[in-house]
Amino acid sequence: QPQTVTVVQTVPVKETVPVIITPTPAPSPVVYPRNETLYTSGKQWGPPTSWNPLQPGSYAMGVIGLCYETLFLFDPLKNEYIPWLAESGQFVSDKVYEVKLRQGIQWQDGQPFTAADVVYTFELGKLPGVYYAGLWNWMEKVEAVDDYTVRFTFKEVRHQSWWNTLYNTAIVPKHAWEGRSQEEIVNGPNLPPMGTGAYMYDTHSEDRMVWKRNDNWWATKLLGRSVAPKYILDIVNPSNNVALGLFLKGEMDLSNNFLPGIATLVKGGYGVKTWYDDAPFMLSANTAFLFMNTTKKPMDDPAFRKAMAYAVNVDEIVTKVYGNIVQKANPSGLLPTWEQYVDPAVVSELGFSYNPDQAKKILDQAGYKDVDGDGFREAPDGSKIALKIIVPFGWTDWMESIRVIAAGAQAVGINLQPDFPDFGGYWDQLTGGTFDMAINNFGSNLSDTPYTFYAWLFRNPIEASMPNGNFGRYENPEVFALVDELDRTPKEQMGAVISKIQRIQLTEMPAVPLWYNGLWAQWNETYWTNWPGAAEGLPKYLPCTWNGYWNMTSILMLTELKPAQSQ
Amino acid sequence: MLSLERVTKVYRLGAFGLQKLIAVRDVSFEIGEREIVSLIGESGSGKSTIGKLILRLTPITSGTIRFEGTDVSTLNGLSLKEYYRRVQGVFQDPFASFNPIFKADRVFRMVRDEFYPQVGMREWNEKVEGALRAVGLNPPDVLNKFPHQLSGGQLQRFLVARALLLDIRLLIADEIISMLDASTRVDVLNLLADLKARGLSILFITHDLSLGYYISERAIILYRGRIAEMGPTDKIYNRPLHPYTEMLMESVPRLDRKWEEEGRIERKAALTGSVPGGCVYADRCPKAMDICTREEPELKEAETGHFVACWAR
Amino acid sequence: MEQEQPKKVRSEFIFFAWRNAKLRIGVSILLVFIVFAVVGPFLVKYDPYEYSGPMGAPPSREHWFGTTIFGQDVFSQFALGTRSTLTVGLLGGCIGTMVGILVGLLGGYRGGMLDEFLNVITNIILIIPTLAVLIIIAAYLEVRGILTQSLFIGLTAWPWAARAIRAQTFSLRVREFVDLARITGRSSLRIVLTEIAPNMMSYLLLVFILQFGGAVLNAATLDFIGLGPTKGVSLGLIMNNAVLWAALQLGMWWWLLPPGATIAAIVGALYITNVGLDEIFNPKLREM
Amino acid sequence: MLQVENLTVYYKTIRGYVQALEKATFTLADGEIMGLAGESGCGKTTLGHSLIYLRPPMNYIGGRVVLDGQELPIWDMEKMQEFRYRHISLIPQYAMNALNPTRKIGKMIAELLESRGVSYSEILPELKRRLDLVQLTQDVLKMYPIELSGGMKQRMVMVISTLLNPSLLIADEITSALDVSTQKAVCEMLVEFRDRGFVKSTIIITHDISILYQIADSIMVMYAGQLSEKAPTEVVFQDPRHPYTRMLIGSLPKVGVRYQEERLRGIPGSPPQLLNPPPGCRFRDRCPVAFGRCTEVPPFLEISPGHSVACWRAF
Amino acid sequence: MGRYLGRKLLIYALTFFLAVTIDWMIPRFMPGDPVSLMIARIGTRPEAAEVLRGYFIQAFGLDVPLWQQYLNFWKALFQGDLGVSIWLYPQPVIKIIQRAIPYDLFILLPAILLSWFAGNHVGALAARARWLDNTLLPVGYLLTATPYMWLAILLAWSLGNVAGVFPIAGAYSFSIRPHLSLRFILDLLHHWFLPFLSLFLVMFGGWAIGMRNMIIYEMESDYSRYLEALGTPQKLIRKYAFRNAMLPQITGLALQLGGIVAGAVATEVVFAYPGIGYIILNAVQNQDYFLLQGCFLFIIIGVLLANFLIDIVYVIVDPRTRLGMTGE
Ligand SMILES: Nc1ncnc2c1ncn2[C@@H]1O[C@H](COP(=O)(O)OP(=O)(O)OP(=O)(O)O)[C@@H](O)[C@H]1O
Ligand SMILES: Nc1ncnc2c1ncn2[C@@H]1O[C@H](COP(=O)(O)OP(=O)(O)OP(=O)(O)O)[C@@H](O)[C@H]1O
Ligand SMILES: [Mg+2]
Ligand SMILES: [Mg+2]
Repeated sequence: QPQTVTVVQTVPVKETVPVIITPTPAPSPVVYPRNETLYTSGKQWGPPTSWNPLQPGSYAMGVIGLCYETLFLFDPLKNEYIPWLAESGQFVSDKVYEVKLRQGIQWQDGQPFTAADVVYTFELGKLPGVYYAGLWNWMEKVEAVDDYTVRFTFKEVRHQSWWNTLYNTAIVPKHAWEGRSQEEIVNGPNLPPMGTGAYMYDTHSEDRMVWKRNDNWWATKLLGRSVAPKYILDIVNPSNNVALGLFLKGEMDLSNNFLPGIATLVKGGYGVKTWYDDAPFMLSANTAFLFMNTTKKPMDDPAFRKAMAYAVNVDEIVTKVYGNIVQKANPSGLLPTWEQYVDPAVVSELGFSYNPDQAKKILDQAGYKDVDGDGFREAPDGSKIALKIIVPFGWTDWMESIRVIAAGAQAVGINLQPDFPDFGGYWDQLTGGTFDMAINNFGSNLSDTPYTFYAWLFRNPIEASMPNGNFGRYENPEVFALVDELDRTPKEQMGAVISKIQRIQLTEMPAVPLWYNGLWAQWNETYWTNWPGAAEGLPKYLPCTWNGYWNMTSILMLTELKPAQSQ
Repeated sequence: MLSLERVTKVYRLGAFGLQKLIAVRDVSFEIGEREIVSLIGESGSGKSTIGKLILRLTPITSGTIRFEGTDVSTLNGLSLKEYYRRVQGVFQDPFASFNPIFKADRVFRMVRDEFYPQVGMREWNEKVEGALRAVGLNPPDVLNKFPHQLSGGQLQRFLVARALLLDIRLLIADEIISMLDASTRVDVLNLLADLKARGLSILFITHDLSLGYYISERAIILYRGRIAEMGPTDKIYNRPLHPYTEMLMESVPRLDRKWEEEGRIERKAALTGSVPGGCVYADRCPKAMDICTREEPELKEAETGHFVACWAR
Repeated sequence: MEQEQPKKVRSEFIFFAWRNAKLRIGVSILLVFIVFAVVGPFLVKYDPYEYSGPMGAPPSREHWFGTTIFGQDVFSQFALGTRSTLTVGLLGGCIGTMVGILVGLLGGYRGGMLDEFLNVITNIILIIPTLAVLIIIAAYLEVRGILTQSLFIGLTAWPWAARAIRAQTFSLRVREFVDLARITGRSSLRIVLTEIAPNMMSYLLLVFILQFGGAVLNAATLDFIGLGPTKGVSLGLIMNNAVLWAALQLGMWWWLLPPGATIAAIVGALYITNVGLDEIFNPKLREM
Repeated sequence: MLQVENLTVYYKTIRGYVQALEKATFTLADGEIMGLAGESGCGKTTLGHSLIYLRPPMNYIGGRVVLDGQELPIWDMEKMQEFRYRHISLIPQYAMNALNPTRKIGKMIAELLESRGVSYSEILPELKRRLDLVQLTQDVLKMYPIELSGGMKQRMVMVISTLLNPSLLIADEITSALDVSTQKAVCEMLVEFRDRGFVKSTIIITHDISILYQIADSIMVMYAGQLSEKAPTEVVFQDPRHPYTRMLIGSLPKVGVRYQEERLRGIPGSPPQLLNPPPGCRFRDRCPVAFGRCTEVPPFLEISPGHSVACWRAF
Repeated sequence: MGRYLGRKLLIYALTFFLAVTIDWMIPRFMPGDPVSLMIARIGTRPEAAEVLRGYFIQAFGLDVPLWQQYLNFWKALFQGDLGVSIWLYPQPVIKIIQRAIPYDLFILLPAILLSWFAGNHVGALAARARWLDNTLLPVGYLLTATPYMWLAILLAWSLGNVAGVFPIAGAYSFSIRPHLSLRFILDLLHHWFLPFLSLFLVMFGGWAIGMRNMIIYEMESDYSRYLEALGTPQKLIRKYAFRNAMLPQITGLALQLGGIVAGAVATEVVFAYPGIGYIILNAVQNQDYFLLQGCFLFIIIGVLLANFLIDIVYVIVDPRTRLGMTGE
């Protein structure tokens, strides 16, 4: 339904601050001019239904990033935090962190943005159902020192979690939210959203979300940055098939969909651009792992798991299944942006690559031999091995991948069969620990810190249901302690801890890193130019509309865009 | 031999049997040894229903039917089979009585399968041929043929022969000649008469009075599920007591007398639905009196062996 | 009626069958596909999922129907898919027809409360959208094979058949030969099986054909929305894959067109056969 | 006045022609009610239908039909159109199902008449009169056929079929499905219709000869596609000349006759098939008096005024 | 007639009850624990997961015994509450459906009615015109035999992508805001056409064939022959035959409704048309059984209602039912 936002507010005159212009948005046009509109797609998989930044699983495209903003941005390419709503932040003592806010930032309704908003936002974490509720396990209090200074006091400093929270938590306006019930805050759709960001809610419908430029955006005044597109129209993802159709018809400028056959499209004169001009075309966004259920035989045997690592022909997956748009993963599984944390010594000593002979050798040594001559090895105790590897039915790229993996395993004598339960079944097996082997990548996403990656990979404690990582239920107090330690370690000192983790990881091989999924992004230059890219002279910001990416510099990408025809 | 006592049949129609249709009501009569009884009535009067009740083809609603003293409704399994060994039926449409996709003599095989599995094939075939000859058929002419290759009369005789294979005492013949040509009709009628001579009783269901008269000793006139009149055939034909019987007698196309000229078309047409509680014939009856619309007449013996249900008598 | 030999009845059927162009065309098309489903998989040179050729290659001597975006041989998939699609149709059709026959015969013959009860069930299943039921069942079974798919397609498709068969049974039940069998002391089951069912053979054949076609289409729809068999190949799955990988946009028409066209041809042929048979069984529709 | 000469009509089947009507020649006088009797399958319906409605698989083979001095183009479905209903009409064997089940009867009649260019409103008074005559209330016009009983439908069809006062009415087995009292009423109405001049002449097809005895002026007997005998009713009963007629009459039970007293006799044997029937008289095989001549087809000859017969023995 | 409708109502009530019960079982007995899915999707850090789990279990009302959940479900149902979607958390299911329904009606109603209407008329024409019979019928068979989605994809690709005549996604142009103007309405129709056409074509064939066969039967029926014998022009006979043949087609329509839903799913998916079908697919793919449950409930209600309407219409047009003569 179209909704015209007419927020007419009488702003209480504060001291001598000049009365702020009430933004009475000009009535939206009936037709969005093509050359002023950026068409995107790829984040939204269903009708936009929530504009509540406290609902990270469901909020509409751009709610955090375009509308609500965070204190910092994180630039994964440079691996640095960019002060955003905050001007700076630092530990003033062991357990106290102080953030200085920029002055002159206004909410979209014209109200000034102050420390009270920040305090209010973090206090919300005390409500059940708010996703950062866990923060208060180790944070003691948050207080406004003055209008532009916020002080956080911790019971225990978790450096990695803290930084992650800092650049991920969208600040909400206290004055607009204060009167709301708890239910509304946690579960309300929050329509229309009202933040500090560059874009304001314009309209939405079943298949689109439209943002309109906030012409009073603070960054224009304070940082001299402005966003070019007057409208951002995000198209709800139809099927890949339709998305590709729309994209090729020029009805989409930026697509963050997984589009099949992208190599053909980039090279075939369709005018399709990607980050790299050549394979792998895309930046990497997460790591796909082969999880093995370490509570089951023979996956409880590190030697067996190691052999599996050697048996998987990832190259074939990369070239055949993905047509080279993904990259083979580093044995550590760390994304390229975290390359600095890879300990080359450990990897060269313990790393693996596709080598069936090596796999056979390991299996032979560990006592896995084909005793009964059926072509498959039996366990050292003589019992038969018959394993299944699962991915959700319909996830065709994964389906193809496990066919390759199963073939590789069979080639070294492991009876591994691909199986494709429906997602529900897959999910139950995966989280319930009843599977044999499975592929998953849900929590290995790009972030500011490899801690999120390890916290997922070695998620603990092991519980009945494991929805957030460590699906193989690999239990090792030593590595769990190291991951916890990593959380408490400041960025500069992480290397040593990670190196220890990597050593255990590569020795024990609880899960095999397979490939890096791409940060699917393709665009064309018909209406907008100066897209980022690997090539010399192009902006180096992430071109991505997914959740959590606007504050990983995608918003800056917008400030670099230029209309194609304006010159 | 066979006796019906206040037999009533209600068909349930409509959703979950909410609607009722009384097809036969309080019918009592008997069939003695070696007796041919005609059951006569217009279409829908419940003749076939009575036949079906006797043959246990449809469950009885109330009342009892006894065959040689045993309540027929208590029969099941083997005893029912024994009953069918004694009581058999032949139906109106000879063509519909045979499964069109099988050969006609399958009906004999079915009898053997069910009743005489121990009898050897040759012996059985001889028995069948005997029965066929008994009904006036030449076995080689009719065996091994499909129903459509045989004439209606032949088929009807087939069915009688089939009944003869069993040790039957009573034959229910439901309008067995109405579908036949005039010439074939007679043959089947004569056959029935001969059967009686062989010791059978027959319930002869028909709507044609002249046919009923031709072969039966006693006749029962049925009107809308009730017995209107019952008695020796000659009495009913020659001195009908019930106005309905009278009307029927007048309507029969006779070959010796033409229909009364002046009576033409003046009769009242049947209306649907009579007065509840009264005589069912009251709305058509030229002699209807007050009481007729109020109370239903009981079947009374007007003279020995001659019963009638009419207030006017 | 004229005297005729039983052989002539059969020959009359064949005569009309042969004269009936619809039947000729329908049956020939079906035969072609059935033969293909039987023989095709033996002509296959590659495993359907093996990366046996160049990626997304058009039809060639090596790969008759080209290859998929991954370089799998479309012909191999197609041959196996045709087989399983026909299997689903056959099995699903059989099951649907069987259940329909069972329910229809039982209700129609026994009548009374049993009939009322079966009737209500039939109505309910008739009214509940099949797809909804299928989606639920399909999603419930984590792992599905061609057989399970046939099973539940068959189990949801029977109501109209049951209804039709019930009506037929009803009219046959009051036929006198049934009464005759009853007074011969035959058991109900035998009567239904030996007296009533044989008389509906032509009708059952028509029902089966329609169920067959329906099952094929239902299976294709399920496959397409991702609830197809999780194992094996079927024409619907090939289409599903082709669409997921944007075969048409990327110019790989050879991946999408054959399976859809084949389904249309098989089901169309079934329908045409059905009408042809109808014309033969039904003297009223016969053309002289 | 209807004159039929050598009318031959076959059914075309895949195995050849069913010779259902062979060289039928007869005349029907104005005001005459003629009964057409014969065994089932002998071609009665075929004869009746061929006069009005000859359509495949019926095939016109030859012969002439003249009605009131005008030759009927019975072989031409289109040309026959103007004669149907107006000059020649039919009460079909299936009268019970002859009315469109989803149309109110009055409406159907109106549409039927308008389609034949007759004004319904003009004919309505007459229609009502005739309904009265057959003892149907005028309400039936507002009813659906399903609301009428079999006898009522039968009468309704009678009224409809004769509404335009055709010269010839063909009534095909209209009494077979009725019980005696209704039978009688319907038959009497047929006579009434003739008496009142609604129809000039009538052919009543039935296999129930005793009914014909009641109402027909003349009776024509058919056997296996051929005419056997036609004579005034009395003559047929008193002095049948064709052996088949004789045997047929002989097999009729009379009220008051019981088998103990007078045993009736049927006709042994069965009629020949009409697909490639044997040459000559078709009754030959069953005829007790057959002789050598019978291998030739006997002509249907008038042996006395109004009495024709096709039997070598009768000439 | 009252009895007839009463019986029908009873069956509908029973159907509804049973269907709703089955429907209720969907989210509870399907694989794929919705709560753990939600948590996984939020991808929260470990410490919050437990809190959230408890929260969601309560939010979805899964913390009471099953029978209680069942009763609650009925209670909520009568208050128009179908629970909360998982996929589109925290959107109430009913709202999602409400927004999608108009699109479905927009496509389905015209497609069903027009195909029925056109199919019946063309079928009736084919029954008497040989050339039409010989050309149109094979096409009709092929159309009904075509898998919905395959036809839809071909249409979208050929007319949308290659020819570029029609848009391939959405209910109206992405560049347009819904408002009342000719331009918008035209745009709406422009987007509507292909999905409509794909459904129309497939259904059309079925109706045409059915009608043709029915008419041929009717033209052979006794009343037609009687009218013919009375010299009635073909026009009137055809009119009657058409009317009477229409009756089974009406019942056919009722029987078809359930099946049409399937077509709608496939079509909406192919054309990314934001109706229920599209939502169903997404609900299936996202294990959102609450949403699935809601959608099915709506479909069931819709089909039941439509069936009931058709029943009433049937009673009105067919005197036979009115007299309780037909069993069904
Ligand atoms: N199976 C049945 N279900 C419901 N009603 C029935 C059934 N069989 C018969 N009837 C009804 O019962 C009444 C008596 O039917 P029955 O067949 O006994 O009449 P009948 O005297 O044999 O008539 P007919 O001369 O037409 O054979 C009729 O009104 C008929 O409609
Ligand atoms: N459509 C047809 N096709 C082939 N033969 C037919 C057809 N209709 C009738 N016949 C044959 O033509 C012959 C005469 O049939 P017709 O219907 O005229 O007999 P009928 O004397 O009216 O018999 P009934 O008393 O049974 O109505 C029969 O042998 C019949 O088998
Ligand atoms: Mg009867
Ligand atoms: Mg006839």
